[in-house]
Amino acid sequence: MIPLQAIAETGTTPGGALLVLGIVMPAVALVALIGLGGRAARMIVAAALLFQLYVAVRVALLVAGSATPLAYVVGGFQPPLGITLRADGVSALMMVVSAVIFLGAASFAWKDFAQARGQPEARLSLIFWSALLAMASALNLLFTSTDLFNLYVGLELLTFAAIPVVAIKGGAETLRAALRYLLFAVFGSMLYLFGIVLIYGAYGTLAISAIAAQVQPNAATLAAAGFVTVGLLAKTALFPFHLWLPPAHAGAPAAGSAVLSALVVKGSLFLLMRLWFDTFPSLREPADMQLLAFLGALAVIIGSVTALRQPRLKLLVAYSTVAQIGYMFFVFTLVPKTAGDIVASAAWTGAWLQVVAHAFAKAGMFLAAGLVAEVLGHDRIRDLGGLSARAPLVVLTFAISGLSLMGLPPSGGFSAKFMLLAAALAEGHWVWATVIIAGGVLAGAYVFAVLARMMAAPTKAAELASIGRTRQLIALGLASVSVLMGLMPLHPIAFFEIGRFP
Amino acid sequence: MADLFTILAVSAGAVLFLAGTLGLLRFPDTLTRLHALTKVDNLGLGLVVLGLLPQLGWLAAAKMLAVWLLVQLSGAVVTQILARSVRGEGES
Amino acid sequence: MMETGFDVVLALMLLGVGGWSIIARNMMTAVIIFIAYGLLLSLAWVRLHAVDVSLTEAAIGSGATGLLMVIAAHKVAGDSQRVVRLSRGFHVLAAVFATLVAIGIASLAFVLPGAPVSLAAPVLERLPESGLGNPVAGVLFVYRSFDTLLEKVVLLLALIGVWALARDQDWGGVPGLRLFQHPHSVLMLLARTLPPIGFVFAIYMTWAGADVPGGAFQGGTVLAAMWILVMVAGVRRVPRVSSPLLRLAIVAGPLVFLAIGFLGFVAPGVFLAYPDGLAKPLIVVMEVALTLSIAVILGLLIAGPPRAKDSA
Amino acid sequence: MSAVLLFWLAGSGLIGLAVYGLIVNPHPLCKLLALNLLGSGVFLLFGVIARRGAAAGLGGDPVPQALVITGIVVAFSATAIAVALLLALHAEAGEASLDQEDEEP
Repeated sequence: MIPLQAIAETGTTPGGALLVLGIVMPAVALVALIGLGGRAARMIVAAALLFQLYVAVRVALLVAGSATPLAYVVGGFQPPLGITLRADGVSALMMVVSAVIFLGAASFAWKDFAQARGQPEARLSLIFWSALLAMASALNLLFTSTDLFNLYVGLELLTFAAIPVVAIKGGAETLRAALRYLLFAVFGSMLYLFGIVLIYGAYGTLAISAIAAQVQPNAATLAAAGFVTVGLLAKTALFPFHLWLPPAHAGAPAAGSAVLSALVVKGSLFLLMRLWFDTFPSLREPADMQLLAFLGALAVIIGSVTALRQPRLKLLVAYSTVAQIGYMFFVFTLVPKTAGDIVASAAWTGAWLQVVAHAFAKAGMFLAAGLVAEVLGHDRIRDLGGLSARAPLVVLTFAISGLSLMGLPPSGGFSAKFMLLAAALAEGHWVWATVIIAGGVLAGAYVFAVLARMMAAPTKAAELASIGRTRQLIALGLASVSVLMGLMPLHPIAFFEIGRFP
Repeated sequence: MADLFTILAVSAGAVLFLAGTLGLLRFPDTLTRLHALTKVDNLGLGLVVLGLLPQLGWLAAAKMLAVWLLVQLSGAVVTQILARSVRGEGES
Repeated sequence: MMETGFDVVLALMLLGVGGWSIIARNMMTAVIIFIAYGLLLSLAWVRLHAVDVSLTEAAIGSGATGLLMVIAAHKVAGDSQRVVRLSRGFHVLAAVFATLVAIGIASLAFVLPGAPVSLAAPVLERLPESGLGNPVAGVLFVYRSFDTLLEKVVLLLALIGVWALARDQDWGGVPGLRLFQHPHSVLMLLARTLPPIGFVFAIYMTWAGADVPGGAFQGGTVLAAMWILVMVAGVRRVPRVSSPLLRLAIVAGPLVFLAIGFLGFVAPGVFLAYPDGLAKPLIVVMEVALTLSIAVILGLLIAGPPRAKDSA
Repeated sequence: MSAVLLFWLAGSGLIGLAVYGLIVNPHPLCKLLALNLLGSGVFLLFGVIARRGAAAGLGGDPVPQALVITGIVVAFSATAIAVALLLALHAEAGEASLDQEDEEP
């Protein structure tokens, strides 16, 4: 239908097809899994996730090599009629991070969601692996699509993939958490969709680049930006929309919690960044964005304080996610509008380092928490005594994940918070600087409270289950990445800037 | 002539719809309400369809008749089921 | 003048019936009113010259959603008495807030740019290349087929989400659609006479969707309704969720869609682009497969998670 | 009054009603119904935008119309999952309520 030469002129770059594969191959795997049944599940998932990693690394190398974004015009129709995929530096970064964490979580869950040989298909196996594949597809879509409605479908796909993972264990508490999560998410997507309605009514296009080119600071656009933002905040669980998150993330199986906390909440956050930095760059007045930073600050403080008071380890880790998400909202006010500004680059790099460091640290920490629950048969913080003797690797994993959450060197968390802090001080934002430091102290308090319990003598003689070494090493491996990130030099990373400020 | 027929038949159908709706709202129990509704289904819709027939080509007319027949079928079945469930539960 | 009068009455009825479904005390009443609301809404869509949307709203928004909620309201009927009574002041505050929201959104009508924007002309301009006559089908299957492909994956995930809630010991059993405990002779009659008609109608809707309003989703919903009728009446047994044939029917549509998408890599060289002159036949093949999958998935979503194998 | 403005007002009113229902009805099924009403209001507003864009001999802009169809399907999927969750919760706890009355020991 479209001559090949025209395609070359339509904006598809060499290697752009990788972006399609990143989204579509997990969907192919999902279809195969449902069609063939859960018995083939793990092989299909392993193949799909390894391919996912290959695609992500190729995309990152191509973006880094050419220092320009990759693009693909799906179906050959340019916007405004069609949909374009585009991977800039941060898209490629997030694709790699998510591929690695998915592989880690899948290997961790390998035995838990196994399918016994010769047995009929098991529910757990079919549901868990299907949901995991759908999440992988949806996240890559969120990282690369440039069409606001296409992104809406991606957001919904991500939610519908997350819900079964939350609800899979059954039980009233878990089901209630899943239902509340779903109602919040649907409410959020309706607000987002209404924002899109206004944008289409005003500009007649849903393509991010086309909107950015003609955006006007009029009432309709501001209302649209407001609705989209609030809708995405509800999905990202920023304070005061955070109440659904802790029970949902704590109720899932360990590998599921790891993916939910490390990656799924970042999906809607990524979109929020796309909105303010790429769609409405001229509307973003750093001074007006103080409201988002203020909510972020409240999330840091309230999330950390609530984490301190949790009786159960998984809930503590989940509340820590609420707090860590808060840091990422400083980026909206800390990045000045002028491109190429050194402060802008520091804050931008800091925010993305925080996203990545938190992803690895939190994945490691949730897996560690899952192992704790397995060793002891419970995860009551008060009765964690004796763990360090029995499962030292698990305690070590928890400790080094905690290092990154607190922001102590050397860790990715330290680099991230240091750069955010530097940007805040350079701009004279004393309040945000104080919150960044206070959040680190509070994180220290809850991490050390848990570690102290783990090191303590056993409170009562308990029957301890044994756990395999492989899974301990997987958790430790993911957590170590967050520490290794701290070895990178402390200055803005050019890769994160590729494709920004068009 | 055809127009006059249409006006008369559709009006008569509309009156039946009105009466049936009133019955639905005012009658005391489920069985008598069903009684009111079935009249609307059969005769009311039938008159409206009949009245519109002269205004239509043969394909559209056939479609209208099919609509009426399908409503007859489902209406009859649903009324039966509702009535049975009322009697089964011993409700007035 | 007459038309404006009709629109005014319709708009007022939408608000009245919609509001009624919100304040109705009894949940079953609220749900049934919501179904009526859906039918009014499909009339509104006709008035907005969106017949395709009207059909979808009647089939999915009112029909399938309504059926799901009737089942839910039936099962949780006992909960309604235990609703916490909130204070009067709270209600007033909520009403004031909701009114402000409504007024705020209403006023946005006046701040949208005066010159309406539209993609109608560009859509029509390139539609002949595909051989389709219905511009909405053109958007769904040519320009933005990527959205439509992902929407099918969303449906698969909805099924996974519903199936996730089965108990382990019930897995592999049959979905729990049990509205009638005993075979019902009158319902049997309907379940034997209606499906052939519905089947023909569903095929017609799917087939016609390329050129006039209709399409796979509307046809699939009609087919799903027939299947549910047959299952509820007990004319045919509900298949086990692990049945390979059922699984094949579930994935057939997405599979064909993906295959045609990949074919695009080969023939014109672009994912989800159609080879020259083959657009329409490929889209028809895709729609037929999708109709089957949509019908099966909708039926299974309404039937709910599998239940114990023996409880009939 | 034009149909465009009329149905925009109706859509705004429906969103207001849905917001009220979301706030005052604690039962999850009522919330689900209100969310569906909210969705239908948003879709209706999109339909009004489509109607404004009537051009080239079409009664409405087909792009928003197609997007609404996709949106209705996605909203239905959400409703299906929510109903299944609600019924599972009802079967497990004897009542479908979003409030935790008792903390787990």
